[in-house]
Amino acid sequence: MITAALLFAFACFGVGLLMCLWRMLVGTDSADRILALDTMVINVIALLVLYGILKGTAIYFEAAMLVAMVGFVSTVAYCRFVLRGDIIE
Amino acid sequence: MISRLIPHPLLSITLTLVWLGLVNKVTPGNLLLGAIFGLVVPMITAPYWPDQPTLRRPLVVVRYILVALSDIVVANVQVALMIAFKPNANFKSRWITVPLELTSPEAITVLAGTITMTPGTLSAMLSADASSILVHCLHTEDPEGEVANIKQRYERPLKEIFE
Amino acid sequence: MNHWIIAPVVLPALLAPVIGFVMRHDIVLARTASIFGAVAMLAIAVGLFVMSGGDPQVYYLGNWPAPFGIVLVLDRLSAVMVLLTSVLALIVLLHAVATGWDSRGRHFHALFQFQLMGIVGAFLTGDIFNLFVFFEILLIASYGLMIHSGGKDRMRAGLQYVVINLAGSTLFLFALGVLYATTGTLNIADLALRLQEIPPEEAALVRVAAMLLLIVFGLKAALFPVQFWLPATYANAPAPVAALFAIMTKVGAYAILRIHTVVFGPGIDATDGLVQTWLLPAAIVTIAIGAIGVLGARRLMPLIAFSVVGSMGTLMAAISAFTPEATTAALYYLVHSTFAAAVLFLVADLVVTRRGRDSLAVQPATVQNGLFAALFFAAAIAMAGMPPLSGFLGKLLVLDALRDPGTMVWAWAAILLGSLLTIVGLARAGSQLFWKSVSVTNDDADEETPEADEDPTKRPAGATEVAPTVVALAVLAALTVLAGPVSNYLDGATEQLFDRDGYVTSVLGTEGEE
Amino acid sequence: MEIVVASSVAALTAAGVYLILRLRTFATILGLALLSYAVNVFLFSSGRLAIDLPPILSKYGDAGYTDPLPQALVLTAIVISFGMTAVLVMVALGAFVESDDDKIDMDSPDETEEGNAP
Amino acid sequence: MASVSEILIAFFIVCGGLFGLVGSFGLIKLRESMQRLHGPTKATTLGIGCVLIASMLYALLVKDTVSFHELLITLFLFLTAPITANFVAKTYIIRNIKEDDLPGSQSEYGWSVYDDPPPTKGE
Amino acid sequence: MSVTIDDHLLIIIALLPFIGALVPGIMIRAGRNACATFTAVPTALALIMLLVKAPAVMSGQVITAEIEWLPQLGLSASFFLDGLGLLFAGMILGVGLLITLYARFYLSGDDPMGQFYTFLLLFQGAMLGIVLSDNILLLLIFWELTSLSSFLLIGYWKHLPEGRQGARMALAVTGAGGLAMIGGMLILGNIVGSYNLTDILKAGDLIRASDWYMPALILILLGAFTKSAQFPFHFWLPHAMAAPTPVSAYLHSATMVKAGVFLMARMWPALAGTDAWFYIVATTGLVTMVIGALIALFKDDLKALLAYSTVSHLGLLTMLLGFGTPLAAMAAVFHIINHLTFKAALFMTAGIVDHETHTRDIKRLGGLRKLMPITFVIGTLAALSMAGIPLLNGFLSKELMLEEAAHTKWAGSYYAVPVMATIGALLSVAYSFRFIGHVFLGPVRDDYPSKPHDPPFGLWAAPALLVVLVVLIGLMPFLAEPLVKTAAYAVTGGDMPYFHLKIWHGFTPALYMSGFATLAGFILLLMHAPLDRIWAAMPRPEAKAIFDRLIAALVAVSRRISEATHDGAMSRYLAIFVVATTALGYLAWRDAGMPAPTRELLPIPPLVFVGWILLLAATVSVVFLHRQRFLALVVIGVIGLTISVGFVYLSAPDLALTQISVETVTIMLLLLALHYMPKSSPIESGTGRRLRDGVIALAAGGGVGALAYSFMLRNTSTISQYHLDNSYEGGGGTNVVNVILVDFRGYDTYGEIIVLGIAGLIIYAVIEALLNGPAARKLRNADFSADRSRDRHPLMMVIATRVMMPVAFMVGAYIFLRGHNQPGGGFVAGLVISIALLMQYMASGFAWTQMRQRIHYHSFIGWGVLVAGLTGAAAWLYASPFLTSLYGYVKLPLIEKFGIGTAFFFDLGVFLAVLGAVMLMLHSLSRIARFAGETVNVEPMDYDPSDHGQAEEKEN
Ligand code: NA
Ligand code: NA
Repeated sequence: MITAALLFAFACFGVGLLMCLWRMLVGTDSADRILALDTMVINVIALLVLYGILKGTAIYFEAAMLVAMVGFVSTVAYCRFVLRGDIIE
Repeated sequence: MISRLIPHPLLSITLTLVWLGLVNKVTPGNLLLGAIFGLVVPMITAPYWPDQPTLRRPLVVVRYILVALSDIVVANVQVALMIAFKPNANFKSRWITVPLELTSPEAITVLAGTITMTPGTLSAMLSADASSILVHCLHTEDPEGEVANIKQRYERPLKEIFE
Repeated sequence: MNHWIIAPVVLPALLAPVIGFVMRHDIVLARTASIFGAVAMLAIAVGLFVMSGGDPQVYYLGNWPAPFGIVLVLDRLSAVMVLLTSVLALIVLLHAVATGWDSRGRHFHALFQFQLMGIVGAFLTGDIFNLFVFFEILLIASYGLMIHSGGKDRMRAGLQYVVINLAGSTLFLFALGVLYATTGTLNIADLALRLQEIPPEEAALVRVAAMLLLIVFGLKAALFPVQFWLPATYANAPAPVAALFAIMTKVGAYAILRIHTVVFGPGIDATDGLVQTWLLPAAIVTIAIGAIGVLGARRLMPLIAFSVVGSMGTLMAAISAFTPEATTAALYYLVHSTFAAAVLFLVADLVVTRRGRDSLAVQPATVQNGLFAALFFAAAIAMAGMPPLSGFLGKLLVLDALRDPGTMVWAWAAILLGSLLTIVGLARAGSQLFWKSVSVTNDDADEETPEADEDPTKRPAGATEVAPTVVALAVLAALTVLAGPVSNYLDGATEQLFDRDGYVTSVLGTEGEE
Repeated sequence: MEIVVASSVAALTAAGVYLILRLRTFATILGLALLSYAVNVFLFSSGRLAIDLPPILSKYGDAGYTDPLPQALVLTAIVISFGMTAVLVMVALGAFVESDDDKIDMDSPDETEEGNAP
Repeated sequence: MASVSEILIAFFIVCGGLFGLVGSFGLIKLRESMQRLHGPTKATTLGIGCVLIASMLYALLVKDTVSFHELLITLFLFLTAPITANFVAKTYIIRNIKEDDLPGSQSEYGWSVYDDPPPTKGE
Repeated sequence: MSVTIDDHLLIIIALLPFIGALVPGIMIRAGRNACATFTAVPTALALIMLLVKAPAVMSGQVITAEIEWLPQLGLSASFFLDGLGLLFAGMILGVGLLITLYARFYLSGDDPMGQFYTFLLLFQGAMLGIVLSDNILLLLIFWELTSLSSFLLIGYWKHLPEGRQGARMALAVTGAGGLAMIGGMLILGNIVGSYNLTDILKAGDLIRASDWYMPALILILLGAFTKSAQFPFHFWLPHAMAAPTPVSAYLHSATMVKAGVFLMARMWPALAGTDAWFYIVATTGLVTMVIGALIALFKDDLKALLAYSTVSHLGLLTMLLGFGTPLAAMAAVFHIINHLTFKAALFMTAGIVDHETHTRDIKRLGGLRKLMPITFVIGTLAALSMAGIPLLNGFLSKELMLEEAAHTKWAGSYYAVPVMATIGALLSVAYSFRFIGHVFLGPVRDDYPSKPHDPPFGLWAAPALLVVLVVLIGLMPFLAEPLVKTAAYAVTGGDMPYFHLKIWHGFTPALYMSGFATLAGFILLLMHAPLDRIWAAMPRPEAKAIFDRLIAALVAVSRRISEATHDGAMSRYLAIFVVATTALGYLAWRDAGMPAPTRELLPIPPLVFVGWILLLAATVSVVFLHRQRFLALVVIGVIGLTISVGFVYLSAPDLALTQISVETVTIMLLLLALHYMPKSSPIESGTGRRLRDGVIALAAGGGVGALAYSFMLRNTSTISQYHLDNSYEGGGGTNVVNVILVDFRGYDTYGEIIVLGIAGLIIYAVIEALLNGPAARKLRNADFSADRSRDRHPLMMVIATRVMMPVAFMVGAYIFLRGHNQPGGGFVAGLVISIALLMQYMASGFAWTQMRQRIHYHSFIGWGVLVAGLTGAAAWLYASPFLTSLYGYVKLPLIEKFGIGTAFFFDLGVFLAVLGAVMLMLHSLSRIARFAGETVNVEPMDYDPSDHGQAEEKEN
């Protein structure tokens, strides 16, 4: 049952990733693309956690956490670039 | 002296808990190591958090968290349903301005964060003097009601907690 | 285990951070430490050279047995390369210090030491992935030295240098991927062992790896068709750096010698004849490119750079035979051409500093015209392979060794015609720089710069500035006079290089602790 | 799975090569970044592919593991290429600032025989 | 025969998947960039929340261990999501919306992307 | 055969000039006489030693001496002295002495005399080396040395363009010949199996029978012909006359140009005696003789006249050697001596005339007989000898030549050679008479550029002595006979018929030819004026112009080729690189097969398919979006993310962690740099080019993909089972990847952090160079303020960071500590901490953050590299190799036991270096921003609505 639920969730987040990709490719604004990337990051975190459940291991946890961290930092950096040009000032 | 060694007691406790969360195992050794890091890291980062606010009224804090969490759950369901099923033409999105009484940067941040996480609202930016928040509503029929709701439901407890 | 083997790597690796990070505000201290390092390196290199007489000596890093850990291998070939590097380095370093080049930008000495570390490490390693790592060290240090003191042209040429080498490094990794995927090992001796077991009909992937590696090393060695980067890089690099770079191209040549002899060399069915087919034609075109470039050069630094290309072509032609005799010739020529190129760049530096630019256009004679003319003449003789300096012997050795009737005519024609064009080109340049300048008087130059002693172009070169060049020439002379003993030693190195079983036994033998 | 990895490497390589053949340094940097991805995956795949067999030794002796060595090599390669990229970016920036131009090609050789200052 | 704990875990997993899907769906469905911002920052956050709860429950109920490092990721996301949204919104606004099209700030200073902050006493 | 005796005196003779050459250059301050003396001393010494050896040689002995030099090559410093060598060595040293004397008076006070004598001695040594070498490789060395030293001597008067050009031309032509000769000599050595001249001379039959005979012959003759100025390589010689006259007399009449003749004579036993030899050598000589003489007749420059006459006489010698008969060889030897005497005297005479009248133009001379009687006598006797007038030595050898010519059949014709030889002799008579008539005879003129009179004794002594020899030999040929015979004996290898040198041979064809030539030559001279006008009007190829044009064209073509190919077009270089790699890779692959696949393919779950689409779509988008640079960077983020997740899926968690954090930092760096660069790229390449690049790219990509696919289908046994087996026991960690990194292959990692450290140094240095160089002004004037957001340090970000950064520090510490056993380690930890600091920098700005820390990132890198290095070196303390790890378990009260080892310190080094390098990069980039005039914040956030911020300000 859990496996079935996991498969369903994989499908959901997988389709979600494709939707993000669509937004990323279509645009129209930089903000949309940054948002699409950020959403992808979140979907990926979910997928990593789900994969950990599927495999019954905690080994992918760090990856999920690190993705969360760098996802945030890079989103901010992208936005700062559009907003200010210089991301560190 | 103590404030020098333990500049942010609350942060130290949080970090110790974070450590335990990271190693995901509560053992005396990990507790000790977590406590050491909980003391050392704030010492390193203290210069970057020059004036930590003191939190008053822990009960209010707890109540605020519970309210916010339940709002988040409910709001998320609502928004999810709207996104999934509501035709785009029916969305009545608009900007609203929420004037602030809060002056603590931490409080303002928590408020803005809460606004973003809860029903159909998203805090887009502050005014240059941080005296008001620009909020985007995904769908609202009653902008004034939204403003009043935010001020009453979130800003007031935050004022109690931080100021 | 002989701990001295790692010393030439560790010494600069420990010294460089101290120079770069502790002494970064004190040029005198940095110079002292750097010269100390270079001298110590030379002493170690001499020591290793003396020790390298017997079987290859293996240093098991981390005390892990081969092929599982990384090993260093000290044999005659690596000893000679390390010695060559350290002699050249000391000469170049003294020149850079005497001429003040080292203080025209930041971190010269730290980068210089790291550069030495990378080069020496590449010569000593017995592991092909580690070879990649040390290639990267020497490359990145060379990027820093190349753009030392900045400036428009140097930056742009430096950019190209970085880009082409990054592409090369990528290719190196592709090749290593294929190699590991097909052999499952990284140790050079172990690779040699496993290559022997691959039958030709299953060798497609290994052959690709061998070919890709050839291109990677060829890129470093400025072999056609991947030589394009060299002229602009060397011409725009600070002259002492260009002189040091004389050894950089040799790293590529060394790698071909090592890998394509020990691993893919004669007697390996899987890659039989693969490299030879392509190396000689490429070398011949390289010679032509170098010679044509020398003849057509408008400026001194590119001219020298092209002469380096030509000399690499000759070296590669010798290597391409993959016979012990030709390899000895190649090694002799390698040593010679390293110093020849270096000394030309050093002389060029003295001259260009006085002339104020590296154009070959006629302008009034500088101070010490006769001295510079003599130095240039000697250096040019060396580079062109004219007697009495070692270039002629090197050329004879190479020609003599390339006796395969099928290819002899082409190789000889290329080398001899290349020499001719180089001679003509160098003679033109020398005549423009030192002879024609005598017939031009400088009437307006004096008026422009009243304070002549402030002007670097008016300042005669002191003994310390000229001494490194003279020493380099003396090395070339010694190489000529002692050609017999030198070749004798190199014969030994070649013999070891071609003794695959001996190498494999030394490295994979029972010495490592289990 | 293998075809997925191989085709990804192919696509990244092709894109990387196409970009390094452009005329501006920025495209070249992007191209080299893509090539670096490609080669990392390529090198990684030289240890063959394995699902859920990370080379972290478990307490139970019979567990299978994927080949750890290529992973270590890729890590080294990643770090090195990071350093290289950083230098490349700086040199590109330096070249741009010095010459007001971020073309990767040099200006055509001077016809005037003017020389470079030392 | 599924146990209660399995059903519970499966429920959270399915919820997580649904919220995640809706959040991403918002990205392609909604017409305006500002509207699209609502989807990911809310729905996805809850989506991840459910997944993380499922993970904790799984550890607790199936593997009989206590796992709470999922809370760290939750903490992380709850802290960062508003900031991200804030930045993306500003990124959109500065490129696409004129100051006059927004409601006033009800203060002598305008919105922060358009107006310099008050001078600080330090300056 | 001859007896050989070992005598090391020979080596001293050969080396004396070189040793002596060091002296004059230094001695010049001691004065001109001292200089000349110190030049004469080694020459005289060598000559004396030679004379000491002469009797032995004359008695048929061969003196040899050998020092081993480069046995691997077959090159040894071996010398031998036989008759031929004795003759030439004597000439070289004897004339050398005379020239030394002559030059002392000839050169003016302004000329650097020390330099001159040094070059002269170098040349003398080289020349002596040629004639004494018993090893053809050694001979080649000296051969090339003569080219070099003559280059210096011809170009001695640097201020004269003729001198410079003449020197370069001589070097180019003789250098080319020399290189050809190298080839020829090496072939000879190859055929014979030895480079020893004695061996080669004995192996004539073997050589002539070899398939490689023709190439060797042609190559060697190219060397000889260029050196001896044979047609069509004759043209360099007259231009070499720009040299000071002593040089011309020495090199271009007496010695160097004879080197070619010497070589032909030397190689005679090995190479001569075939039809090829005859037709090539004799014909070339004949043609050269006639053409040289013809041109000489119409030259108005005294030295040019003599130069072309020399060409003609060299042709004569060549022709004689080409005949291939012993008698002809003997005639050649005799004429070598005779030509030396009269031609050197003539050059010196010309030099005296030039010296005195300040002109060498025959048209401006005449009538000097009365003004310079001594010179007149010397010149006239020498010229008459050159014309072949009886009782002078020139007559004797000319008769021998004509005699030989009369008997020589050429391509079936009995007349070709005799007729041509007679014409040559005739022309020779004409220009010789012209030298006498138009310079010395006729009326005294009043328009000489300088008033001439006989020079001091020092100047005319040398030519006078030579003319004495001319007359002596002419009258008493038997005096020269022993030397001639010994030398000829050496040339022919002992194959000599009985013969005597004498004045009267009876009425032979040679006498008739000679008589006719003398008469006709005289008549020709009488008709010189009208003929000269015809000659002047006649179109004829000007060799120098052709040569100059040739060289100029060569230079121009070379320049075009090398500038067109090395024009800095990086994109083309890279295209060539990629195409070559792909093509060669394909060719390497094509010629061999592959074993059958041995692996089962892994399945492709749908989610992997999604990731694949993500990756491909993002990759393609980067290609199409790359001109919008920022967007390309955003899309690249997708690629990095997908690959990281792929690594997780494919059992490489460490890789995933590293990849994602490196990629983030890289994007930060790119964003920082992009700030100063154009935000978009223009379209610069046309469709065709893009198509071409696309094809190249697809080929390369396809190739790489195919490679990866084909090895993934097959298994290989790898060494890594050892790492899995020994990681825990031997390395003390369960994360095998990390144990490999810090232990098994810690040396790689050590190198890797050094790369990072160097990167930090370079970036710092580049920024320093930029900020202190000319570009600094551009930066200072850059305007970045256009439509930027007004909030620089938003309050919310600052507050979030205050919590996030400590948490991120914890994460970093966690990842660092567990790396040895679980995914993580020093590198990722360093990046995580960097990212945490980066967050702080983005929130509150660089300046504010930097004010609050006292850390120099320089020292971080330094410490990192040092800590790692010292950890490695610590192994020496317990006598283990570099980087040997030690670990153990520690048990503390209250805490479960934990492992600690050297790997920890090594990883700490990695951590520090990474952190330092990344932060130094960011720091450096931000320096540009502050330099470019961006405001520096003193507050953590734009505006703090509470009082706290200001309160803190007051405290400070
Ligand atoms: Na590594
Ligand atoms: Na690690």
